[in-house]
Amino acid sequence: MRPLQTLWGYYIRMTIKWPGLAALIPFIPLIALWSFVVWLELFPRVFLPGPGDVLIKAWELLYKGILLDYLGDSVVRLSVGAAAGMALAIPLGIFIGLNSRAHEVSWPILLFFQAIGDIAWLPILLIWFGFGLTTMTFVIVYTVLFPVVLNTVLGIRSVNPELRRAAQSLGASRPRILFEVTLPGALPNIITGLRNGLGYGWRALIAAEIIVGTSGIGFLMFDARRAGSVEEIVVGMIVLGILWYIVDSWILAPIERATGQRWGLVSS
Amino acid sequence: MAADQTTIFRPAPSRVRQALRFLWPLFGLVVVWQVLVMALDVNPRVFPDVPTVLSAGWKTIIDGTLLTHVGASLLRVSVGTVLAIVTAVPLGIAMGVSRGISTFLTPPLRFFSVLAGIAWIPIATLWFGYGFGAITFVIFNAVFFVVTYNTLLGVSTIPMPLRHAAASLGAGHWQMLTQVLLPGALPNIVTGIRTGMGFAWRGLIAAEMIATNTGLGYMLFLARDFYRTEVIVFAMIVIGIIWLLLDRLLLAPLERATVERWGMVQRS
Amino acid sequence: MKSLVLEHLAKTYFDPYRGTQVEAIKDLSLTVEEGDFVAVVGPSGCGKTTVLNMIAGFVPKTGGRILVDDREVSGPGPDRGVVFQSFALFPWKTVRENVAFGPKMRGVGKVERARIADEYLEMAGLSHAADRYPNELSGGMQQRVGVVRALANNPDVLLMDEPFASVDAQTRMTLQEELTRIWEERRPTVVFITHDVGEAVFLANKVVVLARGNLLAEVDISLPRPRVWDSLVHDNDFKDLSNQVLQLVRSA
Amino acid sequence: MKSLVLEHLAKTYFDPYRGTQVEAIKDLSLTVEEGDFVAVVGPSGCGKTTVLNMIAGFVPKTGGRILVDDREVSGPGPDRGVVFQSFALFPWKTVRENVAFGPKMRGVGKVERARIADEYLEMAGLSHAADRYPNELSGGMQQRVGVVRALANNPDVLLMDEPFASVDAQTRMTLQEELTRIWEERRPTVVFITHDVGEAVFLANKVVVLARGNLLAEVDISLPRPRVWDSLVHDNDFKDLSNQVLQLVRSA
Amino acid sequence: NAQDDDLIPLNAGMVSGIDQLGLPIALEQGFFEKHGLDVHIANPYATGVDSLNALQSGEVDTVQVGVPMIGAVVRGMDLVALGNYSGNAAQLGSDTTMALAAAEGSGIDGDDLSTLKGKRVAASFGTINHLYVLALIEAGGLEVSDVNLVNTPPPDMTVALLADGIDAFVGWDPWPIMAQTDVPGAYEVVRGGNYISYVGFNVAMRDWVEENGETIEKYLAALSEADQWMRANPEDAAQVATRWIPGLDIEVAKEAMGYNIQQADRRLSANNYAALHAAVDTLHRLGFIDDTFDVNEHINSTHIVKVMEEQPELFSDLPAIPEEAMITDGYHFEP
Ligand SMILES: Nc1ncnc2c1ncn2[C@@H]1O[C@H](COP(=O)(O)OP(=O)(O)OP(=O)(O)O)[C@@H](O)[C@H]1O
Ligand SMILES: Nc1ncnc2c1ncn2[C@@H]1O[C@H](COP(=O)(O)OP(=O)(O)OP(=O)(O)O)[C@@H](O)[C@H]1O
Ligand SMILES: [Mg+2]
Ligand SMILES: [Mg+2]
Repeated sequence: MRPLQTLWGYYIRMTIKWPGLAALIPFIPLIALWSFVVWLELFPRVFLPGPGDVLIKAWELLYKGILLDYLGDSVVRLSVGAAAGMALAIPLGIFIGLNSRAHEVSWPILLFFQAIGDIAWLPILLIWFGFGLTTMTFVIVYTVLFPVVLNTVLGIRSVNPELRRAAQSLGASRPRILFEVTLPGALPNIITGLRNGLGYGWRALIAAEIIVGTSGIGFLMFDARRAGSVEEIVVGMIVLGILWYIVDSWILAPIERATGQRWGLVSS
Repeated sequence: MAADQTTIFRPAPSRVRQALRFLWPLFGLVVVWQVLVMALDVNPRVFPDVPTVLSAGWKTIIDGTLLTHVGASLLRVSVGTVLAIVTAVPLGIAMGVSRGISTFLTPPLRFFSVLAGIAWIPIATLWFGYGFGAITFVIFNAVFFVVTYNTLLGVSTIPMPLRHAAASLGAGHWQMLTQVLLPGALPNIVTGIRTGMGFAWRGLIAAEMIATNTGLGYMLFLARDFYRTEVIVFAMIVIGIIWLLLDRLLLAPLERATVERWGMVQRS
Repeated sequence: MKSLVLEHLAKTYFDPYRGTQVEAIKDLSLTVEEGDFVAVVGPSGCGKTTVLNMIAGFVPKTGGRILVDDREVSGPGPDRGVVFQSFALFPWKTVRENVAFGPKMRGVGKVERARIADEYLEMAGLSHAADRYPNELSGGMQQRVGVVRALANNPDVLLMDEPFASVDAQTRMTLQEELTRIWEERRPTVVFITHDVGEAVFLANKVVVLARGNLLAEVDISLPRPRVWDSLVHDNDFKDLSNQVLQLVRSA
Repeated sequence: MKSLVLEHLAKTYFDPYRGTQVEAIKDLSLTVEEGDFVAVVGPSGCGKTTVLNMIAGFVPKTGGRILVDDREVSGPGPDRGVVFQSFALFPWKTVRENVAFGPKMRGVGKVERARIADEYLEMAGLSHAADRYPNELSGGMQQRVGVVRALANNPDVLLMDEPFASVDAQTRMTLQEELTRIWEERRPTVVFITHDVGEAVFLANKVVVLARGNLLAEVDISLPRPRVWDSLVHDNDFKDLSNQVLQLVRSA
Repeated sequence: NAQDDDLIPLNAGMVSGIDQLGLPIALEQGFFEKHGLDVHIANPYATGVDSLNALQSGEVDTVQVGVPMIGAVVRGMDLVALGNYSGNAAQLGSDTTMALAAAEGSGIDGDDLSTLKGKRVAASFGTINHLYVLALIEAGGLEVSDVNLVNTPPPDMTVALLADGIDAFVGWDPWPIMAQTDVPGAYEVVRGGNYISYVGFNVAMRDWVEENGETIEKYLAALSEADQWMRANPEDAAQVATRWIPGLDIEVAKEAMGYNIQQADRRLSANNYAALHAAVDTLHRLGFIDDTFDVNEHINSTHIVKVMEEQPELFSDLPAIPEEAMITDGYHFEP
């Protein structure tokens, strides 16, 4: 116990000194474990490639230019889908959160559709919209929608009503109250909703690209898989993970720090 | 002069009326669906009308297959979801309480949160076995991250003085957890579970592509392979209804009896 | 400015979960003249905040009428400024932004509203904290921000719920004198809730005593103005009035 | 019970976003004897709550030492009961459950802790509200719940932050007398923050005046006990001491 | 020979699989241009169903699809089969590209298929390997309910075998081949064996077929030439396969190609009508589809027959179609 504790204390101090390291260190044991399992040959290499194999494959894909091309395609699809999803989900969440009639009408419908996966929709969507960006966007929007709406509604409903009253009696109109009071108050929840929604939107994209895809990271992963190679899957997972890591830690987390945490709504 | 602004207290609506109020938007949806299909004269292969779906559904009810499928799916979803909740809630709380744990776990959490269940299937099969193990993992993976993030948010929005008060009244770690952190984070945990369980059903459909000959996802895929769109739509409806029931019977009452009653969120 | 009339006002809180009810205000009639200063005192839980919330338009009444300048109250509005018992500062705005909120809503320009805010913050002794966020303030500082936020909006009716409860004796006197000055200058109609009987008598033209949801007594305070603490503490009329009100509260 | 020693205590708040810092407590040394009753007064924002929070173990100090019974404070504990300026009631517990929280933590049985809670609620005049949730209470009622919640846990050290600020004059006097009674009975060490100078003098053995993060003065209050308002209001020693403290606060 | 701008544009779709390779080979080897077509191949679809969805949505003019066509036709999609991408016109019974692979110690014996009883066997439901396993079960003298069939996408079959989630699987190449190299102890129980007749057609919507007869003939001719090239150069064809199917190992590709060319026969004969009819019949009997259809309505052999007549050299290396299976204009299949 003791040495572990010292080690832990050392780690904490180090992360405070070099926050950048905090992002890398936790992966070291993971990669070590992975290498170890591969080294033990518990599973045949073809089914569980080692870090080295994956790196080589990644380099190969990068070298051929496929990786970047496909990554570009996926990112475009995701951005379109995420932008459309947010543009739809946040206002919808606000509307439902503010208006109890809208809540009453839409809640059952929302919950009903929430459980019906995008994969179930795909065959029907394909017939409606074809194999293009529209279908992809639809699938992503569909996935982003629910976590963002649910969290936004919660956020709005948990804003202290006294703050809204204060704004009203200081002369704020309804739209002003929305922007000056309700939205900032709901922001921590909205961000968590986005974190969940976009994260899962990313997953939906992969699922969609397997079927709809003609390019993209999901396509890359499963195109190879159809011929029996697992390496591309792992490469794809790592690329996706890193990409999302960047989005979260460079966009969402800073917003979070500058708002909810700074205002003391959320303890850091 | 404005009409009398006085509001008279209305007694809480009866259960039947509540249920009706909840159901009418769904009835509306069914009507819209039927009218659209008839008005646009949609090919049943593209989207079937209401009677076709009902009769297809009726057939599966009579021959008992529906019950088998629903039973199998419910079992898988419950196991995966329960596992995810019992791991995610403590993890979210630990991260919300301890800065060290959160710095250590945030990067891997971020990294893994976008990795879709289907991408895991080949690897999950290796580790957890084909069939139940892999399916459970995919569902777990769908629920885990949302619940973790929402719990984390819930814990960090508990006002510090409440935690202080409990500590100075002698609450130990366990009591702090059960008496303060859990109830305080409850609004967000419920929303997390609500979002997560929605994703669990989606994950299930993806997972039941593999290694099964029962389950709603299996039913859906088989129908897809033989272009039985009405069975696809029926399976989707069944999934939606089951989820609605779960939400109505488990989550909504929990919410009403706790966070709404405590005045932590406004009543809907 | 505006007059304020309460006619047979009543408020019952329902608990839909337990099916119980609390009669917070039973039958309250009260007239406050235009530009008058009324202090409300009464035991904790007697319904003071409830009345204020109804005048402000925050909670629906369950009986009677509320007229502001002969028009029935239908919701909150900037004509009635409110100082909240729980401060209700916007956590996402700095102290200056909180105070400048009202002028901003009226469309006052950026520079001008910063000037207004700074003037009031100066008055409340908070200039040094203008750029902090509310969670970085002490309790009394937060309360003072809440007070000047309402004042800065220059409302016709000013509804104040124990605005100086968390403020130290010295600052409190300053604020009381400032409030008197502002009131004499602009003559808003003020309803001022307090637990400090001396404060009530010092500030008001009339002290209203509430008890268990009913009006117990109205005491006219005819002390000459301008009132300053240094002279009033030794004033016998002041002492007598204070004692009279205190006895009323005790009997409530 | 326990003694309390502050040695060169200091606290600076950092604002990591702006890179600024606020020196809330500069250098504070103070000794509170076992079973003593100390009142702390001082202008709003002078650091009273900060000191209390450090003694309670809620916020880390940035310098000096805090000893409770010769042991350095490392975190919150049930030996030090706290009444919060912002009440800090658990919204998810009824009034009775809030008050019974401390006994519950100690493992007191269900029936016994309900009895304890009801006894204290009776004392605070809140018996009728025992089954309500905090959001259904008035401000003063919430504050009283916060007070009796701390008392019911029977701590060795009682840290109270303006516990009677939102309570009406009458209830306040009752509570002050109750507090005196409890203190005389059990003799906890009390640190009591207030803005009401009369209250400080009435309750305490020693009044500590803080000013801008420093100790300005300590005034010993040697009024005889038991103290009751009815006799003390006309007592000249009481008046003199009150005036002395008031002058100190004003000069702060 | 034709000028670039005279080329007739055509959008074709495929599923990535070794047996579908005739299409990309025709493109790579320039056979389409040679026959006056400008063919664009959409990126390979995941499954036959997806390729049919693409066809329905107008993304492509023609696709290569097998069993999924049956479900679609039953549900009213007006599809017409024009030629084989994989199958055999010369004989009834062709399934060399499929095999049953089993795990070590599973006890399944190729000489005695009744050993399948009680085993967990994976197949991709609704595809040709589903039909194949059903035939194997029948051949073993068993009922369908005697075997525990589970639905599994082909890529997951080998890992399922390794993880001991199944005892055996049926699949098309390269999966049975890969199982033997990747899964220790796995063995091939049965390879082909003419238990069923392969169904794998060049398919298009009827409207389109009616208007593009000439194009179809050019298309089929080019594909037939590609098949011929593939039969003559299996090693090179395997190379092409690794380019079109990323991740495919060259050795596996070579072995799979060896089996594939035995079925690379674009011609249609009565045998192919019978194959489709048998497939429809089986699926209907087992309740997977509600209805049957007349195969004569959904196979249009006119165009391939014309190619066979006008360019016999494209098929000269194939075994001749027996007299009784030959089809002429106005042919009508009678079960
Ligand atoms: N979290 C914080 N971050 C930054 N500054 C703070 C924080 N909390 C308090 N301060 C500052 O520290 C100083 C002392 O605050 P404290 O709350 O101790 O005052 P106080 O004496 O309790 O005042 P009051 O009587 O108004 O409650 C104030 O200037 C305040 O602005
Ligand atoms: N939301 C509510 N639901 C139920 N009862 C309530 C609610 N708000 C207040 N009450 C009850 O109404 C009564 C009057 O409350 P109110 O807040 O008006 O008192 P007050 O006079 O302002 O007291 P204080 O001086 O303590 O602030 C109290 O008994 C209180 O418990
Ligand atoms: Mg009040
Ligand atoms: Mg304080």
